[in-house]
Amino acid sequence: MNWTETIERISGVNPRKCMKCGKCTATCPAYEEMEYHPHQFVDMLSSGRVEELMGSRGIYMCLSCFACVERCPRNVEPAALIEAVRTAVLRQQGANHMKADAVPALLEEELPQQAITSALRKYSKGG
Amino acid sequence: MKIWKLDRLQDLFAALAGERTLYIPADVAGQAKFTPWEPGMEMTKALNTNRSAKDLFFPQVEDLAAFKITGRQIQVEDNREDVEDFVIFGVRACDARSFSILDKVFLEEPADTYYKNRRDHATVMTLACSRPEATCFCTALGIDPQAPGGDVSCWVEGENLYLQANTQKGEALLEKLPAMEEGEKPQGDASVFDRLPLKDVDFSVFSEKALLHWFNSPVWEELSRSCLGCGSCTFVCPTCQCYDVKDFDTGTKVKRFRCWDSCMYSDFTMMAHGTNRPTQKERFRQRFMHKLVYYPNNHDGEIGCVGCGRCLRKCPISMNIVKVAKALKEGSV
Amino acid sequence: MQERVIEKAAQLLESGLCSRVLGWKKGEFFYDVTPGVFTTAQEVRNEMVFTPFCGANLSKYLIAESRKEGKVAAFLKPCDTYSFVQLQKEHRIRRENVYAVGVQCEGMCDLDSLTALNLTGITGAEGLGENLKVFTLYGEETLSRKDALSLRCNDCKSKKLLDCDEILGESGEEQDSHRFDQVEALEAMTAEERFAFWRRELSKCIRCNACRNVCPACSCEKCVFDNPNSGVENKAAADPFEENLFHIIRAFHVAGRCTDCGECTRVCPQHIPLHLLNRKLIKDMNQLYGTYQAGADFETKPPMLDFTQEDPEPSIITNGRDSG
Amino acid sequence: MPVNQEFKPTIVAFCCNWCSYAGADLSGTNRLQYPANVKIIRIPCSCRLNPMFVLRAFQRGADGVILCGCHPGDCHYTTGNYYARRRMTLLFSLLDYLGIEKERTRVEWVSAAEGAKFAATMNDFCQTIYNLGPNRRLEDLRCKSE
Amino acid sequence: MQRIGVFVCWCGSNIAATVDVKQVAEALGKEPGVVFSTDYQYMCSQSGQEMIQEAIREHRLTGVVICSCSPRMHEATFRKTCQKAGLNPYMVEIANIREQCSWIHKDKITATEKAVILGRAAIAKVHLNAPLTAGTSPVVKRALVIGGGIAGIQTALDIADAGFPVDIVEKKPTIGGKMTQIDKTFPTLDCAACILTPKMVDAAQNENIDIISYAQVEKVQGFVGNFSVTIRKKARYVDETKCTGCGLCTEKCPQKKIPNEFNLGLDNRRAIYIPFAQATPKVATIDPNYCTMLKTGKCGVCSKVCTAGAINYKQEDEIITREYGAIVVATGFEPISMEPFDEFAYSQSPDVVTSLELERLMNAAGPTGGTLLRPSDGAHPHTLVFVQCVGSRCDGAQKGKSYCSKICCMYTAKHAMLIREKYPDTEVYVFYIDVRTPGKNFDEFYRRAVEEYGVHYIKGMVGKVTPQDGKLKVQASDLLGGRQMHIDADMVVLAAAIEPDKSARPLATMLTASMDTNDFFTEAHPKLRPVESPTAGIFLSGACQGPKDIPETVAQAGAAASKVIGLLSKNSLTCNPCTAKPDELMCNGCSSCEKVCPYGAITYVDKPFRGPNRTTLTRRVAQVNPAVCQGCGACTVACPSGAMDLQGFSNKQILAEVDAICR
Repeated sequence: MNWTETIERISGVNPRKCMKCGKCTATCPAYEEMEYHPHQFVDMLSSGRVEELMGSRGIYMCLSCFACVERCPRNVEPAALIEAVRTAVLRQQGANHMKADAVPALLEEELPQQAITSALRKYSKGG
Repeated sequence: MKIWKLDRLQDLFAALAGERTLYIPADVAGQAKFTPWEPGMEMTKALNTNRSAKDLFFPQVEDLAAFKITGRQIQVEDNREDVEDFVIFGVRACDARSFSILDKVFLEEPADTYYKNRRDHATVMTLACSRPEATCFCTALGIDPQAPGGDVSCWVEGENLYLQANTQKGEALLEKLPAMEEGEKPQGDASVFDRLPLKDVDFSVFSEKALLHWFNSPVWEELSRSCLGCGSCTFVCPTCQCYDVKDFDTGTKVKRFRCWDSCMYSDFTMMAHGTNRPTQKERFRQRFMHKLVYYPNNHDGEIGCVGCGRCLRKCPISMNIVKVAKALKEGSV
Repeated sequence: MQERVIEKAAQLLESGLCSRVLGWKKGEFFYDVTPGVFTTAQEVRNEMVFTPFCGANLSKYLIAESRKEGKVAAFLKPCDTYSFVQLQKEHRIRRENVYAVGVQCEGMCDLDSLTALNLTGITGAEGLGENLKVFTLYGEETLSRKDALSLRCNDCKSKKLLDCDEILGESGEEQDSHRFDQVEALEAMTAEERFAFWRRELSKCIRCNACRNVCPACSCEKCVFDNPNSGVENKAAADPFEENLFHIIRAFHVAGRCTDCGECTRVCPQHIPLHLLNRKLIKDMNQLYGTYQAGADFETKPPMLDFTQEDPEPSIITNGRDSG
Repeated sequence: MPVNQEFKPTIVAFCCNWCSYAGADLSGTNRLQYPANVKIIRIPCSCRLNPMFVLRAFQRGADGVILCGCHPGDCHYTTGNYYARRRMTLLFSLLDYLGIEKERTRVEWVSAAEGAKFAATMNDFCQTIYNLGPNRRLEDLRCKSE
Repeated sequence: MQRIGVFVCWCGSNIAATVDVKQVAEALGKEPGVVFSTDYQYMCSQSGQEMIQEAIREHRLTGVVICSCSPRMHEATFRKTCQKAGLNPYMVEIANIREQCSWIHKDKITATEKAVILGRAAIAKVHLNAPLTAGTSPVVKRALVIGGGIAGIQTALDIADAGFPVDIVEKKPTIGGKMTQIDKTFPTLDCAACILTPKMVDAAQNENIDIISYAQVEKVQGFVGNFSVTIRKKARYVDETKCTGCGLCTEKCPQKKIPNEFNLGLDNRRAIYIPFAQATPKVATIDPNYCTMLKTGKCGVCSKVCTAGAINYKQEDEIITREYGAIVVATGFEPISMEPFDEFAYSQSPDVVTSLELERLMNAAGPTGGTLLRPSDGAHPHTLVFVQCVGSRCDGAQKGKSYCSKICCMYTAKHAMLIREKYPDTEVYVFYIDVRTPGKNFDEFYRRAVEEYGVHYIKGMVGKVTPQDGKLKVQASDLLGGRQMHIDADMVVLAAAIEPDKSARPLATMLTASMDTNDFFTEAHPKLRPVESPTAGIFLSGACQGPKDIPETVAQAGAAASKVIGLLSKNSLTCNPCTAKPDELMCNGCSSCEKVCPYGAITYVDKPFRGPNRTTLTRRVAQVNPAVCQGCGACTVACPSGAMDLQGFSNKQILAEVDAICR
């Protein structure tokens, strides 16, 4: 499994568009919590260091506020990248955590169906 | 008179096509057309073909000669191919009459050898009409649709096809066919011909007055006004016989061919000084004057129209020889 | 409607507003109506008609008529008005010399559609409304006008009357027609099948030029096929290639200018579905460069005289579909 | 390039004077080979190509016709190739609609600096025409004799 | 029938090694119309050329085919050769048997065969060639400069110095442009006004220069050498010939609260105003949107105080139509709107300013008299943050511009340096993505800002600015330091991207000059013809063609001027004879050709023609102006009747080539 490719594909992020201005990092409200910062996510993707990123705690600190996406002058979308890295980590863990068959049992009146769908997407391997 | 069973018509075609090409009016791409017969090919249900039978003697395009150029040498090649005998079956009385009109043009000395060649090798089998179209007016021109002429005349009556040879060529053809029963054709009902709406169009007036009377008629201006100047009347007409001679440079040769032309076209008989019929009025007048006045003047009063009615059906704006003849007679539009 | 047309025409002449009227003149039969120019109200009352057989598009006559002295009144059906606008767009008609009277149209019939219903020996007909009573040498028959509609009127694109000085009846709406169905059916064939189809059709062509001469888009002073200096001049197709050539070039020359009035197919003595060539180009242009209807307005730039930087490459054709 | 003894295709390449003709020259300068079946006709701009010329080439025995012009946006006359692009798209579509093999026609944008692309394009196009075989559907038999 | 001579060149072994030149000459000698055919080692050599000339005379040749290298190489040479021998130069065709034959084929038989075919095609074409004569058109010896900024002024001065009259059309009441608003210039730090205003005065006093201020170009007709331009000179309600520029009216006008454009709205002006002290022409202008007299008919204060009697409330726009031989576009630039970048709080705090606003805040003639004060409270700022690349280098075009605005790095260094010099108690931070300083003494300048003036250059970007408690909270990244920074700033200065002036797009349409997607004018060639538009007779000066600093602008202005002078110094222009030509007898007047002509070379006239039967028909027919037509041929294909043909590449000629090749 080539994680770099997978992540590029899932996120749709093209790290080569980044001009390393750091505006994402400048704008990030969770900066202090992370060991890697938005511009570094992009840089690590382009230099093939995603597995380091996947092992980082910081990726769970991202609030998905999308400020970086909004401000990025090059439309690189670091937040989408992090989202993809998280998904990749789940897939890396191996077995499917959720199967389509299990969905009916999980349906609850209160639960938005969208949540189930996105959970299934996130917790299944193939994607 | 010989009798052939209609349900064995295909056998007759097979016999006719045995030694030569047989053309029958058949539907091709939805259009009735004289077509080389092949086993199984049926006659069209249409009264007449879309284009006239003249195509078989005077095709739309015909190679005349070629000039081969090698370096600075020019060599003339006569590519005339030997025409083989052929038979046309199912020619209606109108088209059959058109052959005699064309003959007077093409076979008069000096004869058009290309045309003559085909005429000589053809045997014409005509077919009498029993269900005319409303646009038919051959009877107004002295043609009997029930006595169609040609080398062999044919009639359909009941279950039978009756055949009668009119010429030696026709007899020779019938002799080669399998033996047939002899018999007389029962008299059919011809009353429909008396109900034809155009049966009384008067074509006799054109010989009564001087050529210039018709030429200078004030009606041409009005009649020609809506004419589009296309050639559809000319090209479906069985008696139109004008052609243009053209050269085509293939790169290695120049091929000289002739192709139908229409006096309705703006570039018809174009000369160095330009055209001598500058507006559609003159071109339009030429076509009808030719059929109604010039041709009869040159050929003992015979009108250059056979009343097939094709132009009545095909003109995009429904202008036609009947309207013209009537208007000319009345002197106004 | 016939009475209204005749009355309007007579009135326009009597009032002196127009010196000529362009309309339809009755013929020998009910169906052989000829376009004609009338100069007196009497002529109009005696000879003018507006029947279900007035299919001829009168717009092209205005090229010549509008250049003459005085004003000409023209009775135009919806599809005629599209040609009328398109010709003005090409500066071919002098609008100031034309009084355009739009006539509501319920679709036109033609002899071919009657023949297709196995009627022969048709001597006449009656009926200006929904039904048509047809007389033949062999009896009579009543049929619905709808069944006798000409091919093109079944695919009517619009009943809008454009740029008229006056309207008789009502200007309608653009129609939800299926005019591209046949084109799509052809596109779905393999290249061999299409080739066979078109060879069969185009080999019927006798180069009578009826399609060209009736076409309002083909209004050239001199057609390239009549011009010895054009390099493609020819009078008759001496080879199947020339059958193709004429129709390809013609379709191409009217591309973006053809209003899809259907006259070409109506007048073809050999019944070649020529409109399928024009419609193919219309369909392509609509799909590739945005919907465009020639003659619908005066402003929009025709697609063949326009471009965008994002236009698709020709490779979408040349490596697009399978060649079959 | 496979040599087919039987079939020697004729290929006409219309090249605009400013980009593609210069690109063809460059491929010559760099000695990049492409089949001699390709003959180039110089036109000022790709927009000079009349559909008539394409049809004429087929009539006279061409087996493939290719138009090369400046890349969109680089036209010497600023907009010519945009018109050419529309015209050729529609022409090719119409030919395809008539059942003519669409691979026989092509448009390729070749700049004055793309000698290699010119040669590669011609090699590829020739190969396509070899595979297609002779033009039968749009030929004029009169031009084929002798 | 032509008498054609064929000359096959060996080009040493370049052709002869793979093409059997003798065989080619022999084969082509047999072609119809060929009366002479030969081969030679180097046709382009002196003796080769003489051989051609001799053959022309001896064999009375009417056409010449040269089988040699690419026409791009020697077509001009051989045309000249033949012309000297009395043959029309356009009766020469080249068959390219080197680049497109001998050099790409290895097999001699194949290459020879192909060379013969290429030769035949050229012969086929020459058969149909017609002698062409290049026409001439006179040149109006006057130039128009559109835009009166430093680019326009410099161009006009240079043209005027060469002795040609030149008009400057400026849409504002005064010339001077953006440079008048700038305080100091990099990299020398001299005062902008000190170097610009003398030029403005020069322009005003130059006999050859006519400044048409407060005016706009309305319509452009004609072509290179012969433009006719309609200019609308807006009513300023002050007689320019009477106004002395004393300024009394501008002090007395009761309408005081009008945002002053010159100071970018940082202070106010009156309804009657002179934009700044050195305005040229120095005359007052009434702003009709605010003048009470013009709006209500009551007031008239200015008229009463004006001793020169220059006020004229009834003045109307004046339409001026003049002829020009050349037009220079110098419409300049403007900073983009900061609206899409609200993370920098530009709309929320007056203390966030653009760099151009900062120029005014530091200028002695500015609203603060040259003392840097915070716009919000007039306090002295201690911490300043500069943000680079605001709206420049953006992906796509949704928010900003894809290009680098080029001048920001340098002016920001200048600002930082000036502030640190004047107010040593300040901290100045510059957030940058890259610092781009190519240019003479530019990098040295930037290094001085860092090394001598202690400006904090931080690689990184500002993420957001939040106004809070009278401060601007700046959150930024320091990429090299690996930290997120939080600065409490007093002022934030945004280096806004620059874009072409809004008036450029409609002007381009009038001029039929092409533009890129960013609305910068396109040059005829990006490297070799940088100051000319592809449309002949239109020249480009300054930032209308792309972002530029002052030295570059002035250099380009001079270059444009020299091109104009080159053009105006000619009495007439020789046209390319390979132009489109309509056959009027076949023209339908449908306007198809006009719609595709990129040069506006086609017009229509109603013309009488002889009709049938001695009638006269008037028809609308196309006419091509050969001086404007560049010969692309787009019209020839758009024309449905084939009335339009291209000389030198006619339908027949191309078809003949096709035939010869496919034979």
